[in-house]
Amino acid sequence: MNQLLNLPSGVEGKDLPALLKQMWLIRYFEEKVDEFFAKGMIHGTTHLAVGQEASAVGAIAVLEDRDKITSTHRGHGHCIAKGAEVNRMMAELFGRTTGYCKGKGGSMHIADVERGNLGANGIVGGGFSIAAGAALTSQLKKEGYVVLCFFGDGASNEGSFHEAVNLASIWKLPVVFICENNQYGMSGPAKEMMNVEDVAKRAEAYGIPGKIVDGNDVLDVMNGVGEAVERARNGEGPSIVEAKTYRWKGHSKSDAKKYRTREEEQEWRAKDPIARLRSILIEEGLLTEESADQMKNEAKKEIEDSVEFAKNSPMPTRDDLMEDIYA
Amino acid sequence: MNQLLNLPSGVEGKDLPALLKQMWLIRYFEEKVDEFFAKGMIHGTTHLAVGQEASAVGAIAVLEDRDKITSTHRGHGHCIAKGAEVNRMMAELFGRTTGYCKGKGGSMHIADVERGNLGANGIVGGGFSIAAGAALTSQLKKEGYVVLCFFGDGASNEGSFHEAVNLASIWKLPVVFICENNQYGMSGPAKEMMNVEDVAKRAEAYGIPGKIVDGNDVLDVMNGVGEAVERARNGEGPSIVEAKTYRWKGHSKSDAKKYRTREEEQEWRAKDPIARLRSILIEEGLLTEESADQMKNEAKKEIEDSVEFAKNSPMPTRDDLMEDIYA
Amino acid sequence: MDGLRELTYLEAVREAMSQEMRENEDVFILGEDIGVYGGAFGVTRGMIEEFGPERIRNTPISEAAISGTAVGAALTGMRPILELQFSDFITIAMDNMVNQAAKIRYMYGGKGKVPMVLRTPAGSGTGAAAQHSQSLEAWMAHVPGLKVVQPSTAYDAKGLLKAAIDDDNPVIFYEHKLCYKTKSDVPEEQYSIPLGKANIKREGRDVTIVATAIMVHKALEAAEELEKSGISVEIIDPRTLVPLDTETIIGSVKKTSRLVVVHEAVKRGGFGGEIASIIAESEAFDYLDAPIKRLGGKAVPIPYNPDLEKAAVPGVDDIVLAVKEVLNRS
Amino acid sequence: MDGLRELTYLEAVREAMSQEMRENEDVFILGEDIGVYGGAFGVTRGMIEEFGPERIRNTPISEAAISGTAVGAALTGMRPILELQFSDFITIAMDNMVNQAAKIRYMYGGKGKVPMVLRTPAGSGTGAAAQHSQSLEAWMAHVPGLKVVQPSTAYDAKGLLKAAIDDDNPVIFYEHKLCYKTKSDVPEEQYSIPLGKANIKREGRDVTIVATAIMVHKALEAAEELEKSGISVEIIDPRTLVPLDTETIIGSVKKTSRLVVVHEAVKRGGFGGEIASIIAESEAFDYLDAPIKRLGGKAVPIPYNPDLEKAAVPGVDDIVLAVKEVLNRS
Ligand SMILES: Cc1ncc(C[n+]2csc(CCOP(=O)(O)OP(=O)(O)O)c2C)c(N)n1
Ligand SMILES: Cc1ncc(C[n+]2csc(CCOP(=O)(O)OP(=O)(O)O)c2C)c(N)n1
Ligand SMILES: [Mg+2]
Ligand SMILES: [Mg+2]
Repeated sequence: MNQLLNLPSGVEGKDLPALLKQMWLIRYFEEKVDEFFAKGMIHGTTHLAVGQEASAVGAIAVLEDRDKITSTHRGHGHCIAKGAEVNRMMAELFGRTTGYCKGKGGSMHIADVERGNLGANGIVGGGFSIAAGAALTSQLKKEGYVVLCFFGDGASNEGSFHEAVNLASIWKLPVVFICENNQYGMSGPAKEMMNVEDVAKRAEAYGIPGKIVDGNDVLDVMNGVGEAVERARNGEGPSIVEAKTYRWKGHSKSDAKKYRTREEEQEWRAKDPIARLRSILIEEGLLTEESADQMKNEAKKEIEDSVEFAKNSPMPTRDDLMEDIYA
Repeated sequence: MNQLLNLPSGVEGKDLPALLKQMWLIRYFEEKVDEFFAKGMIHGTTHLAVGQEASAVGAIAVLEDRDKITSTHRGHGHCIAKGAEVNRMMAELFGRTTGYCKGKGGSMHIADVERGNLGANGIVGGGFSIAAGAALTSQLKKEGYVVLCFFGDGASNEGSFHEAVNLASIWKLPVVFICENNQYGMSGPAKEMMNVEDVAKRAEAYGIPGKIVDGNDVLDVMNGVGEAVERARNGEGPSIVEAKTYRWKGHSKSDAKKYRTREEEQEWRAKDPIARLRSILIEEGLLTEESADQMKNEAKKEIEDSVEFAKNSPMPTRDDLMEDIYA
Repeated sequence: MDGLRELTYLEAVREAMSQEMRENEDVFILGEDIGVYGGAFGVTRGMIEEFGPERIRNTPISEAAISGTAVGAALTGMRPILELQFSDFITIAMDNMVNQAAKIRYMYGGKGKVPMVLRTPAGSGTGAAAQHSQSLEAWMAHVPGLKVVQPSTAYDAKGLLKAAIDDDNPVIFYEHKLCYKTKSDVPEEQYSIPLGKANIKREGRDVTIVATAIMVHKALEAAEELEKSGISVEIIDPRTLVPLDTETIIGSVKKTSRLVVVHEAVKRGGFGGEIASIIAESEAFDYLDAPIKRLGGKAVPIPYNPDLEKAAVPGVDDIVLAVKEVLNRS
Repeated sequence: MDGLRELTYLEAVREAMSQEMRENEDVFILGEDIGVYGGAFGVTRGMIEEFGPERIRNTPISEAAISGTAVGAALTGMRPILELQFSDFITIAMDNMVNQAAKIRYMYGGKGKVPMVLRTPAGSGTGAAAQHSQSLEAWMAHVPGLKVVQPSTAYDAKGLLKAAIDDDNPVIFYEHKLCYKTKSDVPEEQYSIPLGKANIKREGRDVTIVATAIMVHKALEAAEELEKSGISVEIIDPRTLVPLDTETIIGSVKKTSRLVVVHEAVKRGGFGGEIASIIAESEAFDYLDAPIKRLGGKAVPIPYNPDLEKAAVPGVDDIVLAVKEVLNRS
């Protein structure tokens, strides 16, 4: 156990191997979706989080079950990390009734309200004030939960960011705004789209803490987000945590990636968050090579099973069209 | 002339007594409008800038004629400082065809496009991106003008602030955002509505300078805004300048002012920007008591004349209703 | 009902909120200057004193954030009432109302609900000019997932607001500024007027007028006037645009064979087109003895000058004329 | 005309912009990812290479700022074209389009002008679900001061876009996503199709269909189908909702005595109500041999599942059925 001394604070008592498993689940889920899109087996659009597994998993790892998240268009990772069933996620992408949204939402709208995932969002910046509102409920009803609001570097240029963070700050709402800064919006480089190096810097405009973490290191993410969550839970108000990371794939399907270089992509691939955690866990004696590989294979299998589940699930019928509009 | 050595930099070559005159014009204009509203002689709504004359006059004093401004709902002062005819302003409030908007706009929409006043705005925060756009024209057409964008402390909590200042910053647009922080929105105290002391602090989120000036000291405003305008004109991009000031009157008609104390009001009245400039100019030998009083009386007379002008001007007819919609 | 008193529309709105807040801890209000200031029109005056700043929440000037905060709070168990100072500012709250509140439940396959009310004063007549005088309810009525309420009287306002707050869906509740001072008898106790139930404000035989908000009052005036010429006018106030009580409207048109639709909103693209078309498509079509007549605002931004302002929207005279026109055709 | 080639609608839009930008230094484009990425749908692909980043301006994800910046630039002498990635995001640009662009000239008493075009892809059919598939043109058509254009073919797109750019007023230019790949013969040289001139896409005797955007194509298909049963359909594409060419529509209905209006936008509160009502109010009313039939999207957020998605909006079958219905009435 004393190997654990090499781990940063904020990860005590967490089942770290389980986090690696989640990361594998995300990776395989995304790879599968990518493949199906390429083959035209899934329609619509999707945004993959390959390469960004650590920020989703690390941030959510420090939450309690009762805590909530709001997610983004690039939300599969958040969803899995918050405990969603990959079967129902995959079924949603296949537009089936067994999907999280009964096939009505698709990739950009997967929500798992019961587990506290208040939903992906097709509107960039759409989650900021919804997260603030959920945090307000926690405060008003003294429910003690914290809300984690995921957003991208690009989203930080939406007015909704400014308004919601300001409001959360003055009301000391229990919300943590976690930026997954993957360096680009769709194609717009963060360094051209804002005149500050770090999104975290913007916290100063609201009198709240802003912190940068290595978004490819799940442990660093846990550490940083953990502090912010604790602060929020203690009634001290919101923070911004910025996880520096990178998306390996294009923004969505059919992205020629002309806005960045192969070299840059390679640099970031070398920082694979999964390989990183894997080697730490092995180093710390929490996993062996074999158990790590086995875990990986299990994850792969689960995703393959989810495809079967999805394919075997029924399609909605036209009778379902007008259901679920009003409560 | 060596008295001038006591004056701050940034005011050289400026006709300072003319500025005092402008401040008197604003003061009397607003007092008159207040009176007419109370009497029900003007309808609709209005927002008076009594007490805030120095920020309008000082900021605009450092502009060249070709420079432009965007104004706010509390815009009479900006308008007068940018050289508008009080006759046509008053006529507008009376809804006459001789008004700046032919009676179609009223207090919240007075514009004087020819003199570079791109207009008041009834939408709080409505001017930010319009100012950025006007600055973009200057940049694209190499016209060399700078745009001064007035806004309130309350407006700085609108998303439009965030988006426009960010955009202006990354494009290095020649625009200066000048905040007239009069401590309140309609009733919301700035210190409760944001978690930072100063709006100027928010400049850091965009990597641009933020500066605080004494909004009741016309010379300090000139100094601060002058630097920002020069910077903008040199292609170095936007700044935020925050002028701390106070509105003496209620937000608009029928404001019981329950959100603030009499004491606070008295404190600020003691900092009357007009009395302040007057005594400096006399001290500096730029005015005598007599010439100062004469100037004040002239201003008063001009406003009274404007009322006559307005009252004697024709009302639009119903035939005018459908004119001026499309160009 | 006992405890009937005359209340203004404004007081009725306030009473509906206060009574609901006493009953239900989940209800709270958020908006700009709704605390000691009492809101832009004084509707919440006195409420912060009773309910405190936690439940009468003054917000920054951030229409996007406050609407989204309401959505998030509603989605997690509260029943927020959002006061938007002028309905024109819905432009800034639009994304949260249209792309979030209205769609969340459907996008999530029937999970989650967004029980919130956005209350907002609409309409012209106060000299507030183009950016503070619009009637934009047609926008919201076009959006699946929202409900849209437009009370015209104090009695309706109280009962409809209770129904709106009790509804599990996002409701846009339009208060016409010129209705605020109108009075009617209002019961002291709480009562609910179902959303989707039109009200016949006046019975008549010769022509049906469907009117909303302040136009109900103008139509009533016009009807008095027309009665002098022996014309009997039936006036229907839909009260809610979504859901719309088509049955009552169709029934009335079948009876009178003539229809005038009148709203203050700009005629072009206004909700009057929907109502007129529903009739033109319905079984009532065969009963029509004259073309349907729509009255609405002119296609012009609301001007400041009071005379122009009046000319921009339908007046009592216009209604009288329209009724006469549809009658001349018979 | 010489230099006629087949172009896609998407290419036609691009060509209209490129030609205009070569002619007029004041025209520039701003929007998200319109540079090397070529825009969300590839419309501006290749343009940054020709015109450079000053005139093909990649913006931050800030729909409020970019719309307002366009307004400010237009007001001071430029002619900006704003690309909004999806028309659903107008919710965020709404204040600048509605409360600023549309009203500035009027509020200023006829001074200043705002010559700008907001181009944006609209409509469903790509599986992008509720927040990326709406048809919200009715909102904009309701706003005095704006013009609203909805081309259905490559030829129209090129000519209407030139007219829109040349117009001195704010124009909302809707491009239907499913039209992007449709082709028609398009002249190489610049040409302008006046805003406010409808186009008869097919002549016929028995029934008039007024259809917009992608529904023009569906109506044409339906007409082919109906022809087999000997039914002769006239199809009118208004091309611009504001200004609307009521004359052509009324003329056609007087000829055919039957009207079906079809758009993809939600029927409730859609612009079809305006068109139907204009006919119901017009001299054509007396020529009608059957109630007017409106087809529009169901009152539901657009679902993701492709089959449900199709079911949410009118299809060729629905149009065929509607035509038969209005004919059975005769
Ligand atoms: C309001 C809005 N504007 C634009 C888009 C189109 N869009 C979808 S994702 C995206 C980029 C978002 O960038 P970022 O926030 O950094 O997230 P990332 O995609 O990098 O995860 C854009 C522009 C949208 N969906 N919503
Ligand atoms: C978008 C919008 N929200 C709200 C209002 C109502 N309103 C008008 S002025 C005002 C206060 C503005 O405060 P601030 O920006 O500090 O300017 P000040 O009035 O203090 O000059 C408010 C809330 C508005 N006109 N526009
Ligand atoms: Mg990003
Ligand atoms: Mg203020």
